[in-house]
Amino acid sequence: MIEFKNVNKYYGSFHALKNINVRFNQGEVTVILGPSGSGKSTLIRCINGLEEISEGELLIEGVNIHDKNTNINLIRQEVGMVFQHFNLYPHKTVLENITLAPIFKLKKNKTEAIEQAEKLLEKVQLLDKKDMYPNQLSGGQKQRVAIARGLAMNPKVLLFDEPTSALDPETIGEVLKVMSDLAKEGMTMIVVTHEMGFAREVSDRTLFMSDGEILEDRPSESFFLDPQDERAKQFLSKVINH
Amino acid sequence: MIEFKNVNKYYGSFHALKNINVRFNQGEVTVILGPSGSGKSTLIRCINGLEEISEGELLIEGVNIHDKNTNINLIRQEVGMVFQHFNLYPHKTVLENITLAPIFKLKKNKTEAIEQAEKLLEKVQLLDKKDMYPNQLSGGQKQRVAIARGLAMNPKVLLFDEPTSALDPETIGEVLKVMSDLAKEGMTMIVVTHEMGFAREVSDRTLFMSDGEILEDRPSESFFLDPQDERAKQFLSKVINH
Amino acid sequence: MIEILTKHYSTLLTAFGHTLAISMISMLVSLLFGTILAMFHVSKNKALNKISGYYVECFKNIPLLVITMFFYIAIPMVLDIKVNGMIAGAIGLVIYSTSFIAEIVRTGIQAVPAGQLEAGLASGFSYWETMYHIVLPQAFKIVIPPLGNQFITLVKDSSVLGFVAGMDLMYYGDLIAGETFNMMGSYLVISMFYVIITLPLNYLMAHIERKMEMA
Amino acid sequence: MFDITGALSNGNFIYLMKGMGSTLSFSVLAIAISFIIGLGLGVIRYMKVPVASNALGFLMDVIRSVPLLLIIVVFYFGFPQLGYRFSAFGAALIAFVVFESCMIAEIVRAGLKSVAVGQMEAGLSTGFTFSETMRHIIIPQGVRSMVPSLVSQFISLIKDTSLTTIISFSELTYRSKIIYSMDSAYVLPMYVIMAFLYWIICHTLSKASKRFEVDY
Amino acid sequence: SEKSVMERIESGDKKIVWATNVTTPLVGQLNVETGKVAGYDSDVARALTEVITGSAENAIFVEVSSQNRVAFVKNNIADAVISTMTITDEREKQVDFTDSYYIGGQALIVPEDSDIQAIEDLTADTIVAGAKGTTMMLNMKTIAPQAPTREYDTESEAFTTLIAGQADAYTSDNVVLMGMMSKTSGFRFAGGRITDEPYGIALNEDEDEFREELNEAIAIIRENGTLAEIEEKWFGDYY
Ligand SMILES: Nc1ncnc2c1ncn2[C@@H]1O[C@H](COP(=O)(O)OP(=O)(O)OP(=O)(O)O)[C@@H](O)[C@H]1O
Ligand SMILES: Nc1ncnc2c1ncn2[C@@H]1O[C@H](COP(=O)(O)OP(=O)(O)OP(=O)(O)O)[C@@H](O)[C@H]1O
Ligand SMILES: NC(=O)CC[C@H](N)C(=O)O
Ligand SMILES: [Mg+2]
Ligand SMILES: [Mg+2]
Repeated sequence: MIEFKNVNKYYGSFHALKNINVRFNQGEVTVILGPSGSGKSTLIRCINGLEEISEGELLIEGVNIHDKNTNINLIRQEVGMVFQHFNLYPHKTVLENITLAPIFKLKKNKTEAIEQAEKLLEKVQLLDKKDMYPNQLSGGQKQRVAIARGLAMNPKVLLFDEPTSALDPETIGEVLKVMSDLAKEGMTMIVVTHEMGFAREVSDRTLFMSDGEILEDRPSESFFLDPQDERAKQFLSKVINH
Repeated sequence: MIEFKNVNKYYGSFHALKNINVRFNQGEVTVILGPSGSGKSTLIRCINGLEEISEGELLIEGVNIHDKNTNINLIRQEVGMVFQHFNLYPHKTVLENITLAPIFKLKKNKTEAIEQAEKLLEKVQLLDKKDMYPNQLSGGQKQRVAIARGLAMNPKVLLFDEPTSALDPETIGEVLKVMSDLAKEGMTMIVVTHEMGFAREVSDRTLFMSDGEILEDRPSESFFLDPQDERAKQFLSKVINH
Repeated sequence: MIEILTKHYSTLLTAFGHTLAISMISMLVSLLFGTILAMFHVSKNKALNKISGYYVECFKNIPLLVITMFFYIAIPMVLDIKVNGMIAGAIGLVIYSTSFIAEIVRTGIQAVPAGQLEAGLASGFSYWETMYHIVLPQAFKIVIPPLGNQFITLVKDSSVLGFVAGMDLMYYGDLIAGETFNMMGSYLVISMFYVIITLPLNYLMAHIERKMEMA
Repeated sequence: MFDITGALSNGNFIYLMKGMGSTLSFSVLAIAISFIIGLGLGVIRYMKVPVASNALGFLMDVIRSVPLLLIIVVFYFGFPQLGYRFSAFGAALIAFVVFESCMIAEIVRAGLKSVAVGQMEAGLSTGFTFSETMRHIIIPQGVRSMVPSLVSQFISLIKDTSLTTIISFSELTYRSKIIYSMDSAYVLPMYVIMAFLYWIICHTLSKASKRFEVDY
Repeated sequence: SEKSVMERIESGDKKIVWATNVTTPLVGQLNVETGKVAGYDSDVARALTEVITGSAENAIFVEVSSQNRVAFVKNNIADAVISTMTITDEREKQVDFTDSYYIGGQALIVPEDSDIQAIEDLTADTIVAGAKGTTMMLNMKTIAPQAPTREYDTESEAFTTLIAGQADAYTSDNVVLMGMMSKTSGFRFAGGRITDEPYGIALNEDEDEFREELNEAIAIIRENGTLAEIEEKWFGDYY
């Protein structure tokens, strides 16, 4: 459903993505690993057009999102995103955060939107916080609200950019739990993370990036058992053994 | 060498430390564990007087630091501290960060101070960065500089408040390595951390705190094999399994 | 306009010099007083807190014109002393700007992460030593842009000297305007002189601010 | 030497209070108009509209660089030379609106810029267009973060109304001067009263505005 | 496009707006309680208004300072300025004047205990206060160029600074100075009048008809003694 064809991305003269060719399939949970600065964020931010690609083609459901005639806002409705720092709207309540886009973009009526939002909040176990403001929530709670907000537009795929790295170690678990549940339900997910447990146990497939290239792209199980690339080996040993 | 006798600490009406009685001995490496808000930081910040205790006695080398006649600045020279967010002085180079206090407080002459600083930098393997400014360093490097800075005053004890929790997973290892080396050299250390590997393998003794109380205080080995307190068990299972 | 420039250039240059000098001196003195008040504000001494708080609350809510006239007219009447317009103007500017600078510097001090003070204390420095070696140098760096903007404001505000025969740009501008009846021309020429000082400063501050944001 | 009861005789007091009324109503009007225009200008500058933002930006920077006092006299004394005539009230109002709109625009631009980039990205990611994100997410947050700066700008504006005395606009300062021209024993009392009245207005506004400040 | 003053008066709107100084006792001072301006200039204006429109009540007054007198007519805020305004060639280029209705003269006042007895006693150390935009300040450049001057926005501000001791002397029209001294004791003239200052009424340049009308009216009140009466009423006690 998402396909990169010979994609290159430059920031000025800096080559951030190098000749990327990759397909993400429906129902698949993909984890992207790699050292800092390797281009993981850039890669997934291209998918919902927060970054423009410089060369090549990027197709979502067959539509070239780089094309001038493509309505990027429509694409974005199909691609949800969860950020490292949550980016909840601080001036809106939890419920309003979730219903804002469905009401204005999907033209849902308010009761319907609220009903759906409440279902999603139940799923992330935060129904009781629905009238609170983001600053009254813990980090883990904020991130669960952000996930609910991402789901509210019924996206075809959900992107995660280090969803747990700004969290207290104790609340990481609750977010990973929600993510695992989503994965089990068959949600298509692309996740940049340093949580090896999640990568190994929940994801179907692991990409390893370094310096703007995809060096490994394999089923997660086999990747963790036996990484091929030298840098991937190094990376894993650093991240896991301490 | 450090002794809490019936220490209580209140923030307004909030009871942050409840009747603490504990001794930290020379040459011992103690880890303090506990959920967020349990009072770990408060406890170690009392030791160098960044927080004042409300009741009880806190003796350092027999001196009551709560006493009005005690010169707290002198005590602090004997007690080094390493912070979660490094708190390096951004307007000073690495070398200046380390030599500032020795020059002004120990009245060392400059060459002597620099010589000592360079030795410490060698120890934390950062001699080549000595003329850089903190913002040119990675997180792990910053924290190693902070440790060197803490050591520069030849403190009798070094306090660590979550020294690795603001670091990239990749650089945590290098900081823990430096800390293990210090421990092996016989430095007295009190460490608040969530790094279970370090706690289990390097420390001599583990305190578990919850809600301002010390619930367990045992040799680390036996604590990790078989925590007694219910909350400690819960905590360990949460932190380790994800 | 050209005519005004050529005919009155020596007067204009003197006036420009006065405006510049008064602004710079007032700025330096206000910076000194403002910093002291800011330190009063962050100190733990309640009395010092109060002094600083009252001062700021008082003088930032009174028009500069009123403060200046007070020193030029009311005070000399009561005390039987002579203050020339330039000095009365400078006093007014200092009293007024100090309240703003105190706030700016205080914000700067408070913007230095608390960890910096703690790190200083933890390595054995006393409170004032830590302020001097660690907190203030960082605070001043943070407040360079607002201080620069305050200086720009001060230069513009110095035009109240025109009311008290302060020999500044505004004063001579009025005189030239009255003499030539070319009001538009005179005042535009005067504006130009102000812009020569303030506009480049404005861009410099914006530039510094951008650079600091990126760092 | 000084005569407080004389300075505040019944007639003088009423006369002065009417001046205070002028100061207040002028300020309210100037604030309202400048705020609306400033908001528009600030958004244009924030959005970096190609030519408009730069040209307009430069013009605004120049206006912000000139003392308000000069802008007042230019409109009052200078413009008739070009055939545009204003009353003291009119000239003062135009001068204030021109100057304050530029000041407020700068505050608005900075306020919008201070909203975290992540907010724009979050808005776009849920399918909002740029302008929808501005409207629903960026501007509401930006305006809140601007409250303190806006309030101090409004307070400046109120204090600066004293400058209009130069064109004989009959506000608080002007009327105080009229009163003390009657008797030199009124000079000191009038300055104290003036200072007090301005202080009350500005202090009240600044205290009242604290209620609108929010922190997230 | 706008109606001339006479057109307006003929069309039935008989109000004439006079700009006058309101902070100079005797010449023109506002009574803040009644809102009425009282003084020589305003009485002359009332008399002229009566001649032209039939009623003195049609005279309306707005407040000016020396500095913004010209602006008041140029900005059409007032129909005419009557404010001890000296007819000069320079001003003629900006506004039109009627015939002179009074001849005043520049003079100097000082504190009673001052050493300055006449204009000749002014030195580089004696500061002379005056109002911005007055002929006095221009005259000073020729009659006492050595003395530094300080100029203020209004006559009353200038006098206040003299009271405050910020200046050693204050120069203005003799009648203005008389007015100031009528309210505040402790000051005296230093010497007599230095110049002749013929006062005219300033009008916009395209108001020829109104000017003619005013000139006629001035002649009338001069002839019928009204002008002399007004002069006696305000200045009589002080000469
Ligand atoms: N807007 C930008 N302008 C210039 N360079 C950029 C920009 N954004 C990212 N880069 C550079 O592109 C490279 C890839 O960045 P990216 O954020 O994708 O890395 P990452 O793998 O997500 O790293 P991290 O784990 O630190 O988030 C980095 O070297 C970064 O400095
Ligand atoms: N300055 C303060 N004023 C009021 N309450 C405070 C203050 N500092 C800490 N507390 C409260 O005291 C309790 C203990 O705080 P402390 O920082 O010691 O916890 P901690 O165990 O270090 O937690 P964490 O793992 O989050 O760092 C918390 O509930 C905290 O909210
Ligand atoms: N009182 C005045 O302001 C008038 C002064 C002088 N007669 C002049 O016309 O300039
Ligand atoms: Mg990233
Ligand atoms: Mg803590």
